[in-house]
Parts: sequence; C-alpha cells; structure tokens
Amino acid sequence: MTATATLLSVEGVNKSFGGARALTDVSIQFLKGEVHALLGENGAGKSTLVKIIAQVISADSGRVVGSKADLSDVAMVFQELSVIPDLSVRENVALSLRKARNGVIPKKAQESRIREALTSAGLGGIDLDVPVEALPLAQRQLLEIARGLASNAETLILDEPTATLSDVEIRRVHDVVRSLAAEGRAIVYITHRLAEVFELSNRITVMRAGKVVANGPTSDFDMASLVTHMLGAEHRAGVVEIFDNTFDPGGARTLRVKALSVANKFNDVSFEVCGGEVTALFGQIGSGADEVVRAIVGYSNLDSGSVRLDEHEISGLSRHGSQKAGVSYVSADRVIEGVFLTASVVRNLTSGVLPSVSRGGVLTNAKEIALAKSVASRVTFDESRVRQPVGSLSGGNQQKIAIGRALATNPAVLVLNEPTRGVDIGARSGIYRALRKLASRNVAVVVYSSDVVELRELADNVITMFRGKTVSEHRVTSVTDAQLVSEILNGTA
Amino acid sequence: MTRTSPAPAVLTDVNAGATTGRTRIRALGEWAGDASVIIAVTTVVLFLIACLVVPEFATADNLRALLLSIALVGIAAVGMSVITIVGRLFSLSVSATVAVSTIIFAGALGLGPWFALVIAVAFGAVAGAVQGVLAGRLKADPIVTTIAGAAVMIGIAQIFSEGRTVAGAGDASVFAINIAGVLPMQVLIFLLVTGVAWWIHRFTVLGRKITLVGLNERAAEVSGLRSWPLVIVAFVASGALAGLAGALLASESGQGNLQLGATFGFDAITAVVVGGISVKGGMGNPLNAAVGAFLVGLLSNALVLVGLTYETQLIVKGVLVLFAIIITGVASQAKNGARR
Amino acid sequence: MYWRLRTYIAWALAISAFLVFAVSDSKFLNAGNLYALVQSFAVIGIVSIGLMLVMVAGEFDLSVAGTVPLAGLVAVRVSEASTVFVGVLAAVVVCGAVGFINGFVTARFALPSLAVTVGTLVLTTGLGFAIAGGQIVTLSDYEAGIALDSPIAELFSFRSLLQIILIAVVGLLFAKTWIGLGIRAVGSDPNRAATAGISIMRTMLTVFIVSGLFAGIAGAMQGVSLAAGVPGDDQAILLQAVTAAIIGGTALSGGRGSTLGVVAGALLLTIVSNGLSLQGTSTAVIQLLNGGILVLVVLVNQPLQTASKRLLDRTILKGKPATV
Amino acid sequence: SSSSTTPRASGSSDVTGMKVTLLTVSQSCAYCATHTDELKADAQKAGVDLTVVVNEFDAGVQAQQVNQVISTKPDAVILWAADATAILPSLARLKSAKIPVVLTNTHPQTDDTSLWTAYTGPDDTDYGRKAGEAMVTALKAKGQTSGSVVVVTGVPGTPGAINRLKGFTETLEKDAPQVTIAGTQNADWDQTKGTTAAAALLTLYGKDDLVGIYAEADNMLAGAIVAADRAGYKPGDLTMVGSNCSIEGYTNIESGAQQASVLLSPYDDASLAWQATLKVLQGDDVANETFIPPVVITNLNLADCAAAVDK
Ligand SMILES: Nc1ncnc2c1ncn2[C@@H]1O[C@H](COP(=O)(O)OP(=O)(O)OP(=O)(O)O)[C@@H](O)[C@H]1O
Ligand SMILES: Nc1ncnc2c1ncn2[C@@H]1O[C@H](COP(=O)(O)OP(=O)(O)OP(=O)(O)O)[C@@H](O)[C@H]1O
Ligand SMILES: [Mg+2]
Ligand SMILES: [Mg+2]
Repeated sequence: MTATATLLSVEGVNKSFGGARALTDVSIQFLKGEVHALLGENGAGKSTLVKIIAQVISADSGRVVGSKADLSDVAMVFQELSVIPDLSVRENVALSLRKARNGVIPKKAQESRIREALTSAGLGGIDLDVPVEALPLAQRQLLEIARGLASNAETLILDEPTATLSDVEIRRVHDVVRSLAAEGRAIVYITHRLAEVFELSNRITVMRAGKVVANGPTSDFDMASLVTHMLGAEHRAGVVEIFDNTFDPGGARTLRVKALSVANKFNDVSFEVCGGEVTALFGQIGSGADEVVRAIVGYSNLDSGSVRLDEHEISGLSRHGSQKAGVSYVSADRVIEGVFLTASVVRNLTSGVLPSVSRGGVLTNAKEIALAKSVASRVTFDESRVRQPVGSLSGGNQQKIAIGRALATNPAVLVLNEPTRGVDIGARSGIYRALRKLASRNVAVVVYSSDVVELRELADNVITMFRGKTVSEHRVTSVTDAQLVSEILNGTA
Repeated sequence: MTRTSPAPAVLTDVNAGATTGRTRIRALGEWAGDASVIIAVTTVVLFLIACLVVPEFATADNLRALLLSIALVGIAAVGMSVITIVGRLFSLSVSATVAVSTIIFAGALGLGPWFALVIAVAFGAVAGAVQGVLAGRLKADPIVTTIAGAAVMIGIAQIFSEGRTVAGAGDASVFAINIAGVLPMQVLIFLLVTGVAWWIHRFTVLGRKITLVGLNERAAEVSGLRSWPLVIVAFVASGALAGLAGALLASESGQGNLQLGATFGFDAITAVVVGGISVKGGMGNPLNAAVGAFLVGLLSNALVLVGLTYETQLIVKGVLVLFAIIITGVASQAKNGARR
Repeated sequence: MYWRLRTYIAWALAISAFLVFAVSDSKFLNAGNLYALVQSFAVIGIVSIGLMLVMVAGEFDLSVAGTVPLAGLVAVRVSEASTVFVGVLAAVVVCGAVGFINGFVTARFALPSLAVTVGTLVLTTGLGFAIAGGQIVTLSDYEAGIALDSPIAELFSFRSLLQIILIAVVGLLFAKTWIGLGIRAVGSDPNRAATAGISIMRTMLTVFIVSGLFAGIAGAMQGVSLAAGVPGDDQAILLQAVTAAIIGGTALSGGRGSTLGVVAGALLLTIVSNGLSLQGTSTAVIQLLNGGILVLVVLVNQPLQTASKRLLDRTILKGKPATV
Repeated sequence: SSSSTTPRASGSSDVTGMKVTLLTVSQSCAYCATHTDELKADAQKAGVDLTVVVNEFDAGVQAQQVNQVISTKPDAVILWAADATAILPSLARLKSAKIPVVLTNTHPQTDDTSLWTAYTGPDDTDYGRKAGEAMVTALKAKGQTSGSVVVVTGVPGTPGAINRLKGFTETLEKDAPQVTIAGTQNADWDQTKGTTAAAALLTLYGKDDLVGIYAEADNMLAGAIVAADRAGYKPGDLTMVGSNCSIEGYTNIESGAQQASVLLSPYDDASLAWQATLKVLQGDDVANETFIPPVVITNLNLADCAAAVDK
C-alpha cells in the first residue's frame, strides 16, 4: 500500500425517500489505488449512496468531496443497467465521452477510445453498430462497464458489475479492476458475491439499514464476520445452512429434452429432469445455456428436437401453452418481464392463477389475499406487506415475488433463469430454501446459473454447456468446482 | 463542497413508491390510478363551483342537457379506454365506426329500433374484431391499423351510400324517452355502459388480465397470459361501443350519414387523456374516461352559460385542461418523484 | 437493422408508386404536375419531420393540428397590418412559443405529452378563433403568396425550397450531432438517458419547439400562399404527418426513426394522392387504396422484424468476444 | 317555380370530347355527392370528358389540385371552392393560365369578378333574408309579433355562416322589429353540435319569450329539434326555420317539427353550373353571376323540395 491519498470522501450524508430513511450519517473515504468493497444486504442503501456520489440524486444533508470541484472525474457503472436499448454499442459508449456542450459527434476520433474501452471490458470483437437491445443481458453488463472505462475517470464506481456475469467475465472484470487500481485510481465496488470481495478488495465498508456498521482493511474481516456485520447477529444462523439433498422420488413427473436445437443459439441438447430434482445448466455467456431454458418454456422457435413432460410433447407450445402444460418460468430480467412494478404484491402473485382465485370469471378478493399470503410465506416474504406495490420493495424482495408468481401456479416443472441475480446473501438463502422445498414436492426444477456457489447450494445435477453444446452431466456432489469451470471454459474437463 | 440538487425529473430508481404512511392511499388509489383520482376530485369541485356561481347551471333541464351532450361521446370514450388500458394507445377509427353505424342503423330501422341497434353494435364489434386481429394477433401498430381501418370503412360505406343521407324507415323514438320521466334513455345507457365496464375492469378475471397485459405485456406473457386475445377483446369492446354510440346518434333524427359523429373520435381521446388514464397502459379505469368526458362537457356547458364567446370558451377550456393535467402531474410527482 | 429496413421499404413503396403513375398516366411527369407534387410534399414533409422528432423522443404532439391553422391566421392578420415577412415571423414565433409550453410542461411536471398537447390543441384552436374574431381573415395582397409559390427551376418554389432545406438541415443535425443522439436516447429510455447525463428538459424543449416551429412555418407560408386563414383544427394534416412518420419507420414507443424514412413516407402519401387526383379517382377508391397501403405496411412489419432479428443474432454471434 | 331546369344545348357536336375538370369539396356529404353525380351525368350526355377531383374541404389541398389542373390544360374548370377566400390566389393562377373557370355553389369573397368566367349558385345573404321572411311569416300566422329567436350558425368566420346570419338579421329588423335575436351559437354545420349548441341556447334564453330557432342548415336544425324536444318543447311550440331543404329538413317539415326551410337544390346548383360550362365550352357569352333564386319551403309546398331530396 503506497498510495494513501484520499480521492473521494463522503461526509455525514443523510437521505430519506418520503418518510423512509435510506441513509443515516454516512461517512466513508475512498483512497487512491484501492479497491473499496461496499457491502450490505438488499436495501441497505448502497446504491443510494453511490447515486448521490454520482450526482444522480441529491443528498438531504452532508457533503461529497472529490479532487475536482464538480466531481467530473467520477464515473459510475449502474446497477440497474443504464445502457440505452435503442442506441448502438458505439453510441452508448460515445454517450459517456460526451462533453456538456452539444456539437457534431466526432465519430472517427472516438473510434479508437471506444474500441479500447470495449476490449478492456471483454467485448473486443463486438459489432459497433448492433443496437444494444439485441445483445444478451451479460454483454449489456459488460458494455455498461466499458462505458465506465471509456470516460477514464479517477474514481470509478461499480454497482454490482458482476451480478449478471459468469465466471470468465467476472475474472476479466477483476483483472480490469485490479489494473485500474494499480494505475492509481480509486475503485468503489459493490457486490453480493462475497467470495470476490476477498479476492479483489483492499478495503471493506459494510452498511446495514442505511448506516455504516463496519469499515476497515479487508484483512480485518473473514467470511463469518462479514455476514454477521451485514445481517446483524440475529440473522447469523440462517445463512450457513446446508441444504438437504434428499427427496421423495415417488410419483414424480419427468421432463425429457431430446436433441433440441435452435439455429445460432445451441445445438443437440438432451437431458432429463425428474420431479424432485434440481438440475442446473451451467455455462458462460454465449454458451446457449440460458437460451435452452427459454426454449423449454416456449420462447424460441425450435429447429429440431423435442421436449416432453411425461408423455406430452410440449416443444411446439407458446409460453401460454407451456404454462398450461405445467411449466412455470422465472425470468432473468426482473424489471422488464419479471414483475408488474406498479401493481401490488397480491396482483403479482395471482397473475398466473386468476381462475383459481375467481368464481365464474369474477375475482374473489378473499381468495386472492389468502393465496398471496400463502405464497408469500413460502418465499419468506413478509405477509403484512402484500398490498404494497412491488416497485416499492427492495431488489431481493422483488425477486422473491417473481419466484412466488411462478410458485403460485403449482407447476410440474419450474424453470428459472438466474434466480438470485443481485440478491443478498440472506434473501438468497431464503430463495434456495423455497426452491428446495418445492423440489421436495416432486416439482422438476431447471435453473440456468452462471454462479458455481449457487450450483453447490441449489442443484442436484449440473449440466455444463460450451458453445451451444452440452459438455457433460454430473451429480453436484461428485464433481469439483475446478472441473465444472474448466468444462464451461474449454469444452472439456 | 456541497452538492446542489439536479432536476427532480432525473430520479431513476425503479424502487420509486410511496412512504409507508401513504401506502394505504396508494392501495386505495390502485384501482383508479393516482392521476385519475385527482381528476375525479377536480371534476367534482368544478361541478360544485359551477352549481354555485353559474346561473342556470344547476337546473334539472340543464343538467339533463349536459348529460345528454356527453352521453354518446362518453360511450365511445369508455370503449376507447379499454384499448388504452390494454396498452394499445388509441383507436383512430372510432369516428368512422360511428358514422358507418349511423347509416347501418338508419338502414335497418325498418326492421325495428332494437333490431337496428343490435345490427349497428354488431357491425362495430366486427369492425373492431378485424382491427383487433391485426393489432393483437399480427402485432400491427394500433395507430396505423386503425387509420387503415377508418379509411377502409369510409371507402366501402361511400360506395354503398354514394355519400347520401340514409333516412330510416321506422320509428326510433324509443331511445328518446325519459325513464321515469327524468332520466333520458341515452344517459341511462351511458351510465349502464360505464358501470358495466367499470365492474368488468375491477372485478373480473377478464378485466384483470387486460390490466396486467397493459401494465407489462412481457411479464404477463411470463405468467402464461396471452395478450392477443385480450387486445382483440379491447378492440371489439371499443368497436361495439362506437357502434352503439352511432346507433343512438342516428336514432335522434332517424337518419344516418357519413358526416355524423365526425368529432367523436377526437373527443373520446380527449376524454381518455383528460380522465387520467395512462397512455402507457394498465393504469386507469373505464370510469375515468367517463369522468373525463363529463369534465370536458361540464366545462363546455358552464362556459356557454357564463356567456363567453366561442373563442373564449375554447381558450378557457384549453387552459383549464392544461391546468387539470398539470395538477395531476404535480401531485403524482410529489408522490413518487419519478417520471411517469 | 430492422428500422433501416423500414426506411428502405418506405422508399421502395414511394418509388414504385411514382413509377406506377408515371407509366399509367402521361400527365403525371408533366412539370406542372410535379411542381404541384413538390409543393404538397414540402408541407407534409416539414410537419412530419417535426412530429417525427417528438415521436423519436418518445412523446407526441397533437397540438400540431392547432398550430398549423393558427400560424396561417397570425401570418395573414399580421401581414395585412405590416409586411408578409413580419407576418410569417410572428406566426413562427407564436408556434415556437406553443412548442416551448408543450416541452416545458411535459418535462417539468413529468406528464404524458399526449395529455399536455390535448390542452394546447384546444388552446391554439381557441386562439385561432379569437384572432379571426368571427370575421373572414384574408390578405388583400395575394400577389405575395403567388410570388412565394412562383416556380423555380420548374419544379420548386421559394416556399417548397425553404421547407425542403429545413428538412435537410434537421435531418443532418438529427443524424450527426449529440442533439440527435440525445433525442433518441431519451425516447428509448428517459430514465437511463438521464443517468447518462442527458437533460430531459432540454431534449423535450428541443423537440417540441422544433415541432412547433415547423408546424408554424408550414402553416404561415400556407396562409400567405392562400392569402387566407381559416380557424378550426386541422386534423387532416396531423393525421397525414403521423402516417408519414409511421410509414417511414418512426416508432410510437420512441427511440427510433430516421429522417430519410419519414421523407419517403411523406413522398409516398403525396405521390399517391397526387396521382389519384390527377386521374380523378373517386374518394371511395382513394380511401380504400390508402387503407390498403397501410394494411400492407402493417402486415409486412411482423415477418420483417422476425427476419431481421435472425440476421442480428447471426451478426452478434460472429462478433462474439474473443474470450469465448 | 322551384325548378330552374330548362332545355339546353346538350349533345351539340362541338363540345364532344372536350375536357373539363370538376374541383369539388367532398363525396361524403349528401348535397355534394348529388351535385357531383348530376354534373357527371350531364357531362356524359354531352360527351364531355369530366374528371372529378375532391379535397375533403381542405383549401391547401385544393390549391395544389389547381396547380395540377393547370398542368393538364383542360378546356374548362368547374370549381367549388373549399374556402371562399383561400381560393383567390388559385383563381388568379387559373386566370393567368387562361383556363375558363365556372365557380359553383360558393361565391368567392371578393369584388374582383374578373377572376372567373361565371359564378352560379346561391347568394347566402339572400338565403338568410328568405329564412327571415319565413320566420316572420310563420310567427305572424301564430299571432306572435314579438319575442326572441336564437340562431345556430355554421363555422364562425366563414362567408356562408356570416352572410346567412346577416340576411336573417336584416329581415327581422325590417319586417318584425319586435322580434329580437337573443343569441347565437355555432355548430360548424354539424348535426350533433347543433344539438349541443341549441341545448345551450335553450338553457340560456328558453325561459324568456323565446319563439323560434333559425339554424343555417337543416341538419343543424334537426339537432336543434332534438334539443328542443329534450327541453320539453312540443312540436310547434317554437318556430323552427332551417335552410337548404336537405333530407333532414324535408322529413321534419313533413312531420311538423319544422316550419320552413329555404330550398337549395343540388340538382339546380349542378344544372346551372353545367349550363354555364356548356356556354363556356361553346364559346358563347355567359353571365358573370347567376344566383339560384331562394324559395321558401313549408308543408304547403313541400312537394317542390321532393326532387331535391330524391323523394
Ligand atoms: N427512489 C426511491 N424512492 C423511495 N425509496 C427508495 C428509492 N430508492 C431507494 N429507496 C429505498 O432506499 C433503501 C435503500 O435502497 P438502495 O437501492 O440504496 O439499496 P441497495 O443497498 O443498493 O440494495 P440492493 O443490494 O438490493 O441493490 C431501500 O429501502 C429502498 O427501497
Ligand atoms: N420506494 C419506496 N418508497 C417508500 N417506502 C419504501 C420504498 N421502498 C421501500 N420502502 C419502505 O422502506 C422499508 C424498507 O424497505 P426495503 O425494501 O429495504 O425492505 P427490506 O425488508 O429491507 O428488503 P430486503 O429484505 O430485500 O432487504 C419498508 O417499510 C418499505 O415499505
Ligand atoms: Mg432490507
Ligand atoms: Mg443497489
């Protein structure tokens, strides 16, 4: 540790939204050449704090002091992706090079800087003129990072940059972050993946309920102490729970995927999932694993192959058809297709099962509430909050509602796409518990995940994918992390 | 240094919502949508003011005339609102549907007024269904679809009517009676239509599905809902109600022609927008469209009675509409601090 | 990709319509007729370009139906009292101010612009009647209008040239500058655009003021040309402008649209109505044909979108990061 | 006599094959459609090649259509102006292109009669006067010599609306000074708006000594009759006078809901225009202005209106 100059400091910042207090007297210093991890459960106030630093929202009181008066040397990579869907890759990166005054866009002059930023973020070969909307989520996240890099700022804030990424990209992001810190920048790094904190950061600040509860060099912490700081002492027991992988096999239904292909996405994918099991598809961006789960639930035009639930062919069905056949889906993109943000929790939870909360086409309020409460308890969501609009919940709770929405339909097969993206460790264990419980009721669970830790906690079987093809299938208990990662990186063990 | 606050419009958090204390208001407002509640309150306040200060306003005859002046546009607006709520903006073929229905009603009047009414409504429903299939099943742009629909309807009607007025060979006075001597039939139908539409929207599975699709079509799809049948339902409802408005309009004079109801389409859009129904879909209720129609009709009526000239009426009406909309904006912004 | 396709389709339709009429009617290619065509095109073109900017920013401007006739009335009234130049200027300023109100209210109070512009539409229509004051509004010197419209190079006139130049200038600014990028960004997603540091207020003001100014220019010059102003709302021009914008590939949901596409859309509309009225086609047939073209545009939309998505998928796979 | 149809030199060999363009306003209004059809039939009989161009009441579009027509060099143009003033520059262009112009139905708002070859059609002020006379006569028949009437007008600021009101007012002042005009509301030539406008007028002035309603067109009067009915008036309580004797007026006079109208027949309108056109084509002299003589229609002479509404 040579560089100790403070590049940015937050002093006594307070912030409330309406009557709800988001930040209370927060003071933190960010030092030159350091990666500073900012941790805390969902709703702890991390994003609020960094948005105040990035001048997206204003503090009620307190100050942010940077080396430049207008803080123009602070760049931010947002948690809710801020890449603009209709603009091309080039235009999106160019936006962060824009100076305050308007004028003609110097396309040629920017080209090399844009390329450079994209390459460091791991998007070296990308077509600059593709609209961002057409990119898969993970590439959009990398693009978001590229935007932060392009502006060449002294202080770079990354709000959950790796939430949507798989291990390879994560490693790449880590490399970039390390080299930026080595160049003498200050990096603020927010994450729910506690493992990477120890790998990457020099310093840690933990927030809880809008307050700083711990702060110090990374070496002062270990995993257990971090978790205690984050969740408070009373939460401690729940987190380290190891799940019981035994289940009742009787009378289960079986999902059989045979030689499934979608042009340009994946090819000849086959596997079986029995009721009571959790099977995870594991692959990195572009491996086609997430496309497989979308295809199962009726989102792709299949080129060949079949999907059967017991003896019923369900491969040609639309989303509506597959839902009717008993396949429920939890999308990776919470805001766009996961929940109805302005509708109440009740309405979200009952949206897929309207017939069962109505009589003769007329909704029965009592049934709706009863169903919502029972589903809420299954996903460990506070029953007393079911009348709130989902938009007013924290990210973790929103994700619980998205999953609850699928659970409410009592599916034979539950398909999830990145179910715990951006969810804190406490809420995450709640979600795993709910999914395990579901599996033990003979539901076949298929999950796409890019997180090894998640596989360990959640899955019975793992199918690795590489470049649109399955590599191999394992019981999760009989394979090492190294082997899994190697398979998705190289296509062989 | 201390930060100054940027414009409030840039607040970005998707978590925007009410404080806990306001949660109850929010839950209350959920069925009506925030904006529309304010508009409804504004309407009531303006109504009371008009009763107190505008001479001749609070007479039975004038109130009946006021209701009659909005009944038909109101019916068309309630239909239009379903399209807006399901997230398909507006139908620009309402005027054309109304005009063609007047001709159909007049043409069929010889077979009895109720029969003619049913035929006109059925025509509207079919016309709506065709556009609904385009806009729903084939995912065509609703605005273009309905512009095309209007062009085709007017074109065909012109060929058949040769542009002439069709005089009905029958008596349509049954639609001009006053129920119990006070409530005009047209107004009764308008209230019934509004009530039924509100009830369906609020209490039935169909209404809920339409709302959910309007709120977030992709999320609805993830839940296993199909959007296109609901879009078709919305267009059928809008078409049928435009047909109903046309039939009642034709019944006033027992005649139909292509000039009748020319202003209905735009007036219905105005009612939907002024009523506070979100053009983004899912927020608001058919009742709000009826309130919007009432508000605009109320303004027109009161301003005439105050004795303003036509141009002054329009200017004042424009300013008041802007004002009502701004109040809505200020109030809902105060509530969640976010854009839209 | 897909939206560029939409531009090509609009051009293909416009060019085919042109060829069909050129072949089927010998009078069509007559300079006088083409002059009439360019005259009509310039008016629809400039109004739809203004509206396109608003639509790309994710908003809508209904008040165009009020500002076009209002501009005519102001231009004629003021011209009568002073000079035609002052008259046109006054009209354009008034319409710019209406645009300012639209933009400011929309951005400041975070309101749907459809609602805001319903208000300003009623307001401007009322102002129009107030200016007319129940009288007939005429410009006694209609020579000024004739001069404005006197043919230049047989096909153009000062009026159409000025409008076409304005269309081109705005087209260039929209395609090449930060302003255009900002408009598209805001239309695509206002919240994200704001996070990227784009001022929503400034963008809204820009698009609505341009839309107001362009409607003002079209209406004012039309007024001088006709030497008359008529109060009331002009829904026909609004409807034509929206149609041109949509045929040209402007998305009602915002974020997308190209000047070239909208120009093609406006051309298509003008060519069809010019060609048909040249042949004395009955309105019923004109209506049916217009409906048919729109249904066609609407129907090719979906298959095209799917096809271009396929294409995109392929390019994205090709451009996959080197790490994989 | 109500019909001005006279034998004419149709089919004369010198006009066969000549080209005439009719620039008219609409085909979806009954009057306009009949007017166009009549001209088409006349042209066909005479062997004249008639092209019909429609602008849907859009003066801007009509200006471009005039440009277009000039480029096709027809032998004559029959023109129904979408706007009485906005047509002037176009008339000047037609004049400098030396194309003979027969104006029909709408008299341009100018004193410069050299801008056209012939005008045929109504004189709106005269129509207003006749309506006034009809009102006064009907009131006198009921023994009402004083009281007030209200007027439902067309689009404010248009010559038709202004001039009909002017003629009506003049006559009332002259023939029945005790009958005053209590108020006016515009209804933009629209039936539905006629109902709303009349309802407002009835609320405002109904309590007073209201004795009649004049609407500048029968369709607006049909709307007003609905409003009167809703306000509790019995047919005949108020003296209802309309104009044009369109189908709405015909049925309402027949049923007794309306007392009078002033006949404006699309057949006469078209026929006069065609006679003038023929003269122009044949190179004969033609009167610069020919007005259709307005005829008051009541239930006594309703038959005179029958032809105009295809009864
Ligand atoms: N715009 C807003 N309006 C009202 N409340 C808000 C707003 N933004 C955030 N909040 C609330 O402030 C608190 C802190 O939220 P913040 O987004 O900072 O949490 P976080 O630590 O980033 O959580 P996560 O890990 O889920 O991203 C939460 O209770 C949240 O609901
Ligand atoms: N946008 C908002 N506006 C107003 N109040 C909010 C908003 N978001 C959250 N709240 C309120 O603030 C409190 C804390 O919200 P938060 O979302 O952080 O809940 P949480 O239980 O901490 O979530 P999690 O368990 O996912 O961390 C709740 O009472 C909630 O109703
Ligand atoms: Mg919390
Ligand atoms: Mg956060």
